[in-house]
Amino acid sequence: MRTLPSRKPLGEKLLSKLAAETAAITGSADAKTEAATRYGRARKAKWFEPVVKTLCELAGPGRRCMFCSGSESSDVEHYRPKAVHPELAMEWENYLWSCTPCNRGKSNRFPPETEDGGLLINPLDENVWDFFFIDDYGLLTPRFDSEAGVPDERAVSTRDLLSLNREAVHESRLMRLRNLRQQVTDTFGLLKQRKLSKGEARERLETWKLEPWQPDVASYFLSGPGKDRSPFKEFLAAI
Amino acid sequence: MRTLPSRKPLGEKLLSKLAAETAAITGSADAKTEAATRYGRARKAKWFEPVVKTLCELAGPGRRCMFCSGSESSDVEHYRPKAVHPELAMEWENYLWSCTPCNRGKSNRFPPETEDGGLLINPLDENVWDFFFIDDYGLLTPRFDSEAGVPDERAVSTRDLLSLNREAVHESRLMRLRNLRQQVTDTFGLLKQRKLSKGEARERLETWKLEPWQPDVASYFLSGPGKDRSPFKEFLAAI
Amino acid sequence: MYIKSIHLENVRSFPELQFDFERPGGRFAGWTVFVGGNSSGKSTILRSAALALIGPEAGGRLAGSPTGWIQKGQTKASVVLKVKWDREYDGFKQAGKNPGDSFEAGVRWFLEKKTDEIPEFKGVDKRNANDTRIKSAERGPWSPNSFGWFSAGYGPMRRLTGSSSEAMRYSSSKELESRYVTLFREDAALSESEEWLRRMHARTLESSSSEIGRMLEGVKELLGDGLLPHGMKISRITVDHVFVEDAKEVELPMRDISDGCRSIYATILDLIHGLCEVYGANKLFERTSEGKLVVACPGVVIIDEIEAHLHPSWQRDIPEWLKVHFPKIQFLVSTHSPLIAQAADENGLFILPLQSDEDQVARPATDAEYERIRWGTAHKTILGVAFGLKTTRTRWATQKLKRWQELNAKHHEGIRLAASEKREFVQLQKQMELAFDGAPVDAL
Amino acid sequence: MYIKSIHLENVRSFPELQFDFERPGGRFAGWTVFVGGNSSGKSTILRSAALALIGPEAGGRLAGSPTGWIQKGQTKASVVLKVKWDREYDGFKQAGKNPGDSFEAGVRWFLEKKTDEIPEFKGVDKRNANDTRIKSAERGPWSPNSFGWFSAGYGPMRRLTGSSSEAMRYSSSKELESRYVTLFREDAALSESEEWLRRMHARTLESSSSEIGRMLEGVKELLGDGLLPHGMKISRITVDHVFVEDAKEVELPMRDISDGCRSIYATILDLIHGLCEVYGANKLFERTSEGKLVVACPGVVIIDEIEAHLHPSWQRDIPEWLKVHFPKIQFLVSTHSPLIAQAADENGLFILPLQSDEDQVARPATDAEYERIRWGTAHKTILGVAFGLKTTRTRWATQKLKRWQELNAKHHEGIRLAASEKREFVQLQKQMELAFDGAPVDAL
Repeated sequence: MRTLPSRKPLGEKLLSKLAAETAAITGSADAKTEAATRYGRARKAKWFEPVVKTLCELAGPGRRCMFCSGSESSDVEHYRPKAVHPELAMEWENYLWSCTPCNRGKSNRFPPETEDGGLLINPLDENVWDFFFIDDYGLLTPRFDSEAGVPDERAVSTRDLLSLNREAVHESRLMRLRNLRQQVTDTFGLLKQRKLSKGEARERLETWKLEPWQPDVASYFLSGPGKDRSPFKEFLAAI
Repeated sequence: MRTLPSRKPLGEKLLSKLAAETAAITGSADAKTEAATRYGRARKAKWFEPVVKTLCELAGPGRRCMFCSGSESSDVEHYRPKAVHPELAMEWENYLWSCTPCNRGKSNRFPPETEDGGLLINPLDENVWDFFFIDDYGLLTPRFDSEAGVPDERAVSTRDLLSLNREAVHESRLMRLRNLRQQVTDTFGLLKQRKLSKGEARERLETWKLEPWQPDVASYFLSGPGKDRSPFKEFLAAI
Repeated sequence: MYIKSIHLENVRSFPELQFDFERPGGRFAGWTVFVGGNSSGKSTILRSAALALIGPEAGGRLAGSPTGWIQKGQTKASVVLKVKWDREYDGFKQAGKNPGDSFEAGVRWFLEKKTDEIPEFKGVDKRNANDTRIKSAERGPWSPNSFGWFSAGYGPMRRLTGSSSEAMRYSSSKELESRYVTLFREDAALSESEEWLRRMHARTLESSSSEIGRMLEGVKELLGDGLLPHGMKISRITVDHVFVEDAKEVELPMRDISDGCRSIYATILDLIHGLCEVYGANKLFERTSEGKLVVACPGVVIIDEIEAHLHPSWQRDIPEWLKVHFPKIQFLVSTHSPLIAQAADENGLFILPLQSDEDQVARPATDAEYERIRWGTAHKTILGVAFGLKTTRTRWATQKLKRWQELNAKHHEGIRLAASEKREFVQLQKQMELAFDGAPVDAL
Repeated sequence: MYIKSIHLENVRSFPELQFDFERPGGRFAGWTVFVGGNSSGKSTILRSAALALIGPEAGGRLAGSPTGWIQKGQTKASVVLKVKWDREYDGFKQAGKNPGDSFEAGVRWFLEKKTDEIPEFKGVDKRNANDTRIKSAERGPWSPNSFGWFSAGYGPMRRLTGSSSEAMRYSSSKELESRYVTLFREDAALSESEEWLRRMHARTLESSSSEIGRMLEGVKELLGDGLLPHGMKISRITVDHVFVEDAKEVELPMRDISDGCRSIYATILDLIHGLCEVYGANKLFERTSEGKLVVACPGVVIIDEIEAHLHPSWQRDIPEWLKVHFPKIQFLVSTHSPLIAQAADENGLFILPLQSDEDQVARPATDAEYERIRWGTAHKTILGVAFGLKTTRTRWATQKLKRWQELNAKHHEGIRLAASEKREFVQLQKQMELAFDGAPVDAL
């Protein structure tokens, strides 16, 4: 998970095309099958490409999965499954960008009874750092809900449904964290010795933010609440 | 493998103590058993500690294995096995510092017929970069013997006997290489932009050389023939 | 012969499945692997292939009751193979036009009436343009009297001793099914082959046949060529025992060596025995240009859970050994081991999803997946698409990591930990260092 | 009862071996694992423990010929266990003073004369200060009529059907050896327990015994509690079959489910059956404070190659399942799987070196090694001291890496590559990127 730009509006033309598809689905006798067919066809169609493109732009450099920020090949994902909500199969607001393992973890288990999305945090439309932080070992950790006296339930179920700390992703996240920590430490050292100007340090900061490798780490420690952690805190205060 | 400082002479007292042990071994009816007993006893004795200490100093920071430069716990190693050469069990010139996997790979297979050490390169008393280089993927590679038209035989047998590219060590070496390459590139960038003075870059260089993580990488690329490879070459030329 | 492709319809958990086994360059020999979870249908595919290779008659005797093969709710099921044959090795019986390069061999199950309980089990009817039945399979691989057509199948429990009396009947028969007993019956052992070796030895005593003598020497040389660990090899064959000796020259009867070694010996001996019966002792061995003795006869060998009883280092090496020593055999194997899967040859890796994974269907690995697996480490393979483990840590360790997250989340939020929590927190932190700081992941 | 320690002298490949199984805090229950290569002696240790647990009489019948147990060149061998007993569960027969906390139970082999071929097999004589024989073992675990003393042992081939007629004799006997047949005889199956379940069911039909009925319900609940994949559970027991149903409500007779599932079912059913016979149906189940049904009886359970036929994800989870559902059992298992080894409880990991590794002796893992393994990934475990693989890549990939080194060395030295070498070099370079650039090792 990471902070993503807010969902851009699609162009009029695209939206009305999507709306027409949705109308055809909801008007059909077997909406579920219709949704699968129409979405399948659209996914291969030329007119749908700008939808994918816009989604990928939201995902940022490297088109990393919006859930785990991992590198496995990703695709358009329905936040609310089209098998349960055929009326949302062609709905822009229902699209995310996710990798196969996350998609699989979710699709079979996202239960219809939680129609409000209760079990699953939406990385594009919610503020993920209200729910998670990244610890010193690179584990994406559900925040503690002081009032309830337990870790945030939605965060816990999201972590567990999608296995957001699965071995492959976690090892990668931990390495990025160590790497980034070292880069920040080095740069901060130079800054203190006045080898680098603040502007130059800020330039470096921007480069790190755009690095496509596990962008959740940069998002948390350079732009998110992780700015409070050493050595990021000291470095960011200085520039 | 890496370049090590040349073998220091031990103090007079220690040498004569070792010589006395050797005399006792060679004078014994069952030299092999005597060697095992006396070496075993010595290894635990206080008087032997400076021997170990001197050897560890030669191994450098982190006391990494002289063969694979890996981190597994290491111990005194007889270049020529004491079971084959009991007369060398207490001989300073026969000591190396090596990890358990290297020791095991060697001890069972170092064949007595190669008494000249033919099959095994001695990292302390030979110039290892005459025999090996480290490639872009972190593989410790036997050099090609142009005259013979084949890779250097001793290097090949050394690599294979000790499994110098075994998965655990190789993964570590590859990561160190990638890490070092990035640090050099970053520093070189700063140097070119005159953010760092040459002196300061040289200071950094010294730090990297002392870093105890897979020191074979720093040894090859910062002090050895790897100085000819990008980006090390350009960096080193500039400072 | 080789299997070019397999097509299942309504067989057990597979509504439909079509796998092509041809490798680039038109080859078939080598290592073809099926991976998937428990109950994903690996054995179903292997057994289906076996039934279509030996036909409805032998297959019917072997498989026992035909119930359960048809998918729930359906009335018929079928397996059809495309079989590629080899003019040098395979022969047809009876009059008839021989097929071209390849032909179909298939079996099917069907319920005559919907209310029937027990399906019929028959061959698949194949007709030409004149509506005449094509009998290539009957005249070739299904015929007990045709020459060639070697194939064999081994189940996951491959042992040397103790068939049940019923299983005994099958394995000592001369019919086609004798080479498939263990694939279908867990009560069968592979004892025949050790007996065969001893009988062959006895025969050389009776009349010093140089052909048999050479064959026995060949068997010893082959099995001694780095198959077993510790330099183990067959040291002696007597009328009563086959003896095995290790590098330290300790000699044991074959029945007394360890499970893994015995199981591998039993399987490979049975394979040689079968090939010898089909192609003759004379045609069995060949020496490569490097002087290595190999068995250069073609055929299909099916092995369910090839890795059983083997240490990981042996799991890693056994596929290579088999490929080198049986260079013309098409091995179709199933496995739970990433080390076995990594040895798959090109176009030889098939992934079966779990039954519970409804979105997924059985499919060949993509080229990119295959390349990643064959070049990769077991770590990547086991976490990757073919095995799909989320973690290789124990549930205990995973729970501890979650507990760490819980306590750390509290701490992170600035909430004071109770004294006992504090102790646990400190302890866990130490262990986190251990779990994540060691070589080789970060090596610092 | 539990095994506190085992001491072997001259047994097969072990000149001497002493393992203590006590965990910190004086516990014994949980997961104790032996790892080592093929022929490293894992089965020898497990079988030795079994023989000393059931004594020379039952052991002699089970082990068959006593030849081969004495180490080459020696004239005697022995296994001695320290057995800890439990006043609540274990009882002694006949008059005599009961031992304290624990006592010794041992068996030995010896040659009367050096020239003898076949050794005698007897119990180890233990005498007190007055030179009177101490008969604790005879009056306790070795007595077929004493109460308690549960133990059982399973070999690597655990199947549901088809014992040879000879093996049948053992497994259906009421003697101690019936619970160890598969550990010693690969021709034995675990069919008894399914029969037992059906017999119990029939009994409830005859006279609706609520005790047996409750027991059967307990068995179903226990086996349905996440043991098998896909939510499989026992759905029905009839006089003829035990039926298993998966999450999709497809029902199959237990004999028709896949190998891994069947083998696990067979083993655990046999375990419950044995515990029920020893402690009685009433004492079998207990409910934990969380409402989980568990079998809370103590005893020793030996399993050779527990991972057989299981997918890696199941290998990872099965030890935990067994520990949770049999919380008082001391499991002694051998394995070739890092995932199984990682589940070892404290002081429960023993490493057997390869026979060819002469410098090494069988030993417990050090604390540091153990901590690293229990917290670690399978990758670290398999490359580490317990398994010792140098690489998990195939030999093919390893050879390719070496070939790359060769060509690259030539290139490095400035020697012109031939055109064919050049092509190979370029191709290999691409594949090197694939082998070393992917996630998760470097993730870039």
